[in-house]
Amino acid sequence: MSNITVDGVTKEFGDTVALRDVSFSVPEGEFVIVLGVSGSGKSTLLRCMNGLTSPTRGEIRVDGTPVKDPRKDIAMIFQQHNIIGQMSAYSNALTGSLSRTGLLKSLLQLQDTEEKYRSLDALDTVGLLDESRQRARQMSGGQQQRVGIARALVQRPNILLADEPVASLDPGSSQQVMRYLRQAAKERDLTAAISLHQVNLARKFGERFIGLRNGELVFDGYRDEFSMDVIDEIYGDIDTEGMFEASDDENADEQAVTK
Amino acid sequence: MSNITVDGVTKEFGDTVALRDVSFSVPEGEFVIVLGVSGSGKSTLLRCMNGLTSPTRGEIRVDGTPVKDPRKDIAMIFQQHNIIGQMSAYSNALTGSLSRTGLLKSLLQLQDTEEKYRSLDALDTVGLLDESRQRARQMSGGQQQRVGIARALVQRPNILLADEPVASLDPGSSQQVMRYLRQAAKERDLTAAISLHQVNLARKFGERFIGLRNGELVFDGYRDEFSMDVIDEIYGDIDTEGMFEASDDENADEQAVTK
Amino acid sequence: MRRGRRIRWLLTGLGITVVLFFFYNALYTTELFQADLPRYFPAFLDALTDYFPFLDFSAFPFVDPGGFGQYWSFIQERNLIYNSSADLTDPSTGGPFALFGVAGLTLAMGFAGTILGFPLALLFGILGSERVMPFPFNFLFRGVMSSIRAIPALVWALIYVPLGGLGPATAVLAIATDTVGNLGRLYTDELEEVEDGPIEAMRTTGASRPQTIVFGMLSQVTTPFIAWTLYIFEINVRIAVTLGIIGGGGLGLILSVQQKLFNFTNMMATILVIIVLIISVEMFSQRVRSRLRADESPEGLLTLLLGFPRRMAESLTK
Amino acid sequence: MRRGRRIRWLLTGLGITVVLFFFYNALYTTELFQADLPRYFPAFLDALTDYFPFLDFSAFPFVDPGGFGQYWSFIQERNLIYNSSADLTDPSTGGPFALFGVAGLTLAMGFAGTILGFPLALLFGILGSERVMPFPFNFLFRGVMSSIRAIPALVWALIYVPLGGLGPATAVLAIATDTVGNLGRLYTDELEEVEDGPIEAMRTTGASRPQTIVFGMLSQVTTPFIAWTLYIFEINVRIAVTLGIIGGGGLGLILSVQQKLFNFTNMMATILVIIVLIISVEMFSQRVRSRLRADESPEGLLTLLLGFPRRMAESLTK
Amino acid sequence: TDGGSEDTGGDTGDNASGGDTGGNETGGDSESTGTTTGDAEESVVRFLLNPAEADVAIIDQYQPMFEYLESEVSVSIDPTRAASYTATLQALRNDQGEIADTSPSAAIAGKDVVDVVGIRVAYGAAQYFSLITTTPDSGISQLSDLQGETVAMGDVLSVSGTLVPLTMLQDAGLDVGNAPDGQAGDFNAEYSDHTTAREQMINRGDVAAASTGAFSTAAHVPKAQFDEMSQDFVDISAEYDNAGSADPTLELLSVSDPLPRAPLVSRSNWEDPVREDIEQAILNATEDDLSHDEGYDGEPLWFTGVQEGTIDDYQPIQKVLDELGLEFEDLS
Ligand SMILES: Nc1ncnc2c1ncn2[C@@H]1O[C@H](COP(=O)(O)OP(=O)(O)OP(=O)(O)O)[C@@H](O)[C@H]1O
Ligand SMILES: Nc1ncnc2c1ncn2[C@@H]1O[C@H](COP(=O)(O)OP(=O)(O)OP(=O)(O)O)[C@@H](O)[C@H]1O
Ligand SMILES: [Mg+2]
Ligand SMILES: [Mg+2]
Ligand SMILES: O=P([O-])([O-])[O-]
Repeated sequence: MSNITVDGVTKEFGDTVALRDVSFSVPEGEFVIVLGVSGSGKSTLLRCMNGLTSPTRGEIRVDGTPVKDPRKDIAMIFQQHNIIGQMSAYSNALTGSLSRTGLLKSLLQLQDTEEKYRSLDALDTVGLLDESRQRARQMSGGQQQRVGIARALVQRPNILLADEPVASLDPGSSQQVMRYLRQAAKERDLTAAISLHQVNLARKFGERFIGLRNGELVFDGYRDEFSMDVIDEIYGDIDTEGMFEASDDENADEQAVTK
Repeated sequence: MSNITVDGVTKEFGDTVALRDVSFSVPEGEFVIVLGVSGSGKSTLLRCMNGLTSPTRGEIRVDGTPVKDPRKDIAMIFQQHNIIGQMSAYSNALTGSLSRTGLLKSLLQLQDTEEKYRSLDALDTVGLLDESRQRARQMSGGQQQRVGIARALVQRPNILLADEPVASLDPGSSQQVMRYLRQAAKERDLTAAISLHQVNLARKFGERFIGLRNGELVFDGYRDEFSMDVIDEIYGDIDTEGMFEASDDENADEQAVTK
Repeated sequence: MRRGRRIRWLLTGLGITVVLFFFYNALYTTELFQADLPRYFPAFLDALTDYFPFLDFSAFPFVDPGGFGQYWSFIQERNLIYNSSADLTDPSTGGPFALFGVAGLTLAMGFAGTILGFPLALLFGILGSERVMPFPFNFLFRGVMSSIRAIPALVWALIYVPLGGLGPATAVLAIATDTVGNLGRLYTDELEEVEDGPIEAMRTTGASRPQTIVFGMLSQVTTPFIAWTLYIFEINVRIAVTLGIIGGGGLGLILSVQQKLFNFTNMMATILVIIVLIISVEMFSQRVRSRLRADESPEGLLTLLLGFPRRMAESLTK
Repeated sequence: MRRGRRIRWLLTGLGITVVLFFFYNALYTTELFQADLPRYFPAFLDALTDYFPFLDFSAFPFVDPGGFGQYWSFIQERNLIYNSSADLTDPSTGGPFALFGVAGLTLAMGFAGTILGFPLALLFGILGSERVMPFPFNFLFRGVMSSIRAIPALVWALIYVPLGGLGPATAVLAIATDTVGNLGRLYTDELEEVEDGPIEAMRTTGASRPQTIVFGMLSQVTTPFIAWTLYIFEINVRIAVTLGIIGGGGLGLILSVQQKLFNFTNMMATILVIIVLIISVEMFSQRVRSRLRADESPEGLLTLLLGFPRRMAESLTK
Repeated sequence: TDGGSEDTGGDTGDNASGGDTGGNETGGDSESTGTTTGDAEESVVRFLLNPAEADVAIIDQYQPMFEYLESEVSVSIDPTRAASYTATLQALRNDQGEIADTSPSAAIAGKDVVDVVGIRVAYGAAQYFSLITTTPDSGISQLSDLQGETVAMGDVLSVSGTLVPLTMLQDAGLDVGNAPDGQAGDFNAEYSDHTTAREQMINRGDVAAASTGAFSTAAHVPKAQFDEMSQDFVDISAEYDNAGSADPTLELLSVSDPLPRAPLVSRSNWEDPVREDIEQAILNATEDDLSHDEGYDGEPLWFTGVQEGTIDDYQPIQKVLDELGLEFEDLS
């Protein structure tokens, strides 16, 4: 569990300003959703937060120390899941422990038994224990994304970042993946920041919301402040149809989806 | 100008029945639109009409003679335009005259001057005279489709068939291509059969309509009989949204689009 | 428009003229013009009837089945393709390769060269990739691979003669060197197409740089790497035949001696064995590669390997 | 789960063991084990200082620039890469190829072989395609191409010896034959990927069958066909070097004679010329191919061709 | 006829200072051969040379012979370096040459298409020898010790480098198996050429012996060993005088019986009035005729004269081939 401070971050790619002086801070254990249309800077923000990209100006601090490079205490989940298709779900989960294992041991899969149990445990958390020996490439999109989550959990991070983790999934799988994410964050006391573009999913799972538009922070607030006006602010006048997705029957028991 | 008789045509692919005992006849000079959802048999019908596919049962006659093989008096326009990307628009148009030129002459582009003028004329008809030397591959989708029409015109057919000629085009280009098609058919006295899946386009340009559903003829009639009920009959209960496309400003002067 | 066409015609004509001009000069330079081929044609036809003893122009149907027997007796007598007295378990007599007689030696040359060249090919291939080695340095490795490829395997064999004389061992070293250049280059090219995603993912887990390379990059390319290695193995067996001709041993050597003895029937028998060997290797490698593409489990591959001799026999007999 | 892992380990282990077993046997068969390589190493090092006369281990910095002069004087003296007295217009002296001296002969061999093999490669390539030739017959042509490819170019050269002795002319014939098999196969493969659409479109215009094949099929593949032809040209120049070694003339012959003379410095000078020749051809062919892919107009290609010597000079001098 | 030979020589051909290369088959060098083609009356006689030992500028080496023939008979000699013995015979068979200096085995191989003009004589001998040698520290003292060892030999079909030595080993009780183009039963044969074979034996510990022509290795063997081993060698061999003059010293294992030296042959179906004159001139050549002028620093011609001979003189070679089960196919 760590806190995150985003302090006056600006990121320019040549002439494009992807982020413009964005500042906010996230206390320990909060579940933050980052919203914005395509190109608003969501990915850039998350990549700055885990050190894959460094800001042009400003800095990001985790528990007070600036983030310069990818760190083992910050785990990331990607839209294209980026798991290794060749390997089994189990081996993929196990790569989460690479930072605690030497090269040779990791090559021969001679990790400590503890790590192996941790991987199985993480696969159990995302409901894939039975498929653990299946090759990742042969799994469905939703399953692959869950393997990505398992990998992030095995990493034992303090912070969990996820960039549009459900963008390429069908509605059913999206719900499922979001549920696993929130559950994992809660159980393991993780500070989490997740970017999404489906407003209904955001409303359903989010606690706190960060709205970006053209690289600028246009909203920062909690569930009760997250009104229809805010959505208009973030998304402009464009037709919001399609950003809401059909909810499944199965989650009728969960909180109602606002449309 | 020729008349077409479709006489009890059934076409089976293995277990799939693509056309089931379809009969109708088209008098000389009529502009017919074939409608139906995906898989209803539109392409199969048109391919049977020009001899690319032969029916399992029944036959198709043009001016009384059965169609067995592709014939030079029946021209076809394809959804994927099927023009030759390597060659210029002009050379593509010129291939329409292949049936009247020997192999060697056509290889060396030594066609009669008459044919060459005819090609330029056809490119003029579809508004591409200025782009005639451009390589087809470098043209936009709409332009390529118009090159395909020019090729069909150079062929000097009596019958013009077109299989979803605008399916891969944006609304603006679709309107334009349909306009060129109807104009060419009118000017050159061609009997034409065009399959479409946009109902609004069909209503805008069609004279007579053939409706297919599951390979069966479910409608055959003229503009005044083509009601909303008929559309339901052809498309079933499915949501017709998307089958209507936004009309452009430029055709505000043409007849209103019914939505 | 008219002008455009004329320029086009002119350029096409010019292009054709230039190619024909060079062709004419090349024919002259290589003495094909001076060679008066028709005059030697009778000699070649003579040789043809030696090459194909089953052709018998004296009597209809011009085929004398006994001719095939001549091929077979040479193949059998010299154990070209099968050695019944091979001891599979004793490497000093060639082990399993000896089972295939002389063809086995050629096969062994291609195989040993491939495996011997593999580690360096892998190393150079990886270090030639810009993602592993920063820009100016990776070109060092690419340059070495390019130079190696620019030198044909036969030339490598000549370079190595001071090391091991001219024999199967030299041939293997030459093939191995060639493999470093060719296979390494294929590896580098493959690595250029690797996706960034998994690499970034490994970085975010806090993996070390070597771990990132192994898990993020190499794991993406194991299948294509195996496929390329098989492809190079195929090519290396061909090279082994060629190196045999200049003294490397195996089928190539037999071929060259029979050629020097003007024994064209035996020569053609050897060529037939070469064809069978190379087409078998090709079939084997293509099968494995298509299985790999189809994403088979390793168990499936094993079955394939074990089942190969049977299928080969089937396809040869039918 | 435990069992699954164990089986996997077992299979991986088994696979590695099998490969190592064959590798061990192959090394034995090819006599690399028996050859006590380290013991000949001094001899090889000796040869190395001959190969590289600019290495001078007696004094720091171990490089004697005069050594490069030895290469250059041999290259110049024997006109390996440039012949100042060449008469560009007189084909009997080799025409433009003579300008490049001995390298020009090797280049001419590769070029003539490619152009000579091209028409048959095209014919066989087209007739091997299922869309042109119905099923059982197209396999006739594919089979011929496969057999041709199974026989290395060097073996083809030996087969043709009765026709023209062993010289550049025979080498060209061998290269041409090899081209029919290799290029033809590439053509067939390319034709398999042709789209049906334009073919059907040509049929509907009422075109004759040959017209349909030319306009509907071949027009789709002209660019890849040219690219493949250039690629094979590249390979053929390499083969020309190899064929030279067994007597075909050009750089290969010089190389083999210098090797037999134990004149390793001259041998290495020749190898340097081979590297320059082959890398130039490769660069040329790759440039043209990448331009073709970028869909340039023919005018652009011409500029490229004409500009090549200048660019080559630039890249060699910098 | 062969239009390109004079001119193409320029870009690929030989040069006085390098070794011989014969850049291409027809490549004589116009400067050094000095052939005169000016006189249209003269017939051109194509003289094929063999690459017996590559380390010699062979066309320069034969220069005195050509000049002598051109002065004796009104012909112009067109020298051509063939790529191999096989190529020489193929060329003669295809009417691409008239006279050739070739190997003893080629006399047998080409008996259907060529006639033997004469046998080369060097320092009075029309015979030469083949040697099998070893290094002093090899522990090999007789041929039968070579069981299981590696022997470096000459080119696969070289008479003195490979074929005769194989029969010597066979006579010593070793199984030669399918050699020269396959595995020998009792030892391991490696083929290259005379010089390489000797060098390999000297440099490589695992090469126990080398078989070469005496012309290549005799200088490394002390006279005393020949005295002991072969009286024929002492009596006949041209190399005996120089024996033991080179380093390192090698140990002699065996000396062959005398072998007929290489023949000069002419194409059987060569019909030209000058044929007889040329053949006669060849047989009449004296040592003086075949010597180089002062100032020539290349290899002298390997022979000093040509002795009349016929195919029958090559029976010993035929015997060797028979013993090894090798058979040249009919070339006619
Ligand atoms: N590597 C880069 N180089 C140049 N421009 C970039 C780069 N990455 C992002 N950009 C630009 O920065 C802006 C913000 O991009 P970003 O990917 O952060 O948006 P996003 O909100 O994640 O959009 P999406 O929903 O499409 O993923 C865009 O204009 C994009 O084009
Ligand atoms: N060559 C073929 N082989 C097998 N089945 C075919 C073939 N062509 C068409 N079909 C089947 O016949 C039926 C009718 O297909 P057809 O292409 O005519 O429909 P369509 O109305 O043109 O549809 P779309 O709008 O998708 O083009 C479909 O079920 C299709 O799967
Ligand atoms: Mg993004
Ligand atoms: Mg269709
Ligand atoms: O001339 P040789 O055959 O003895 O090498």
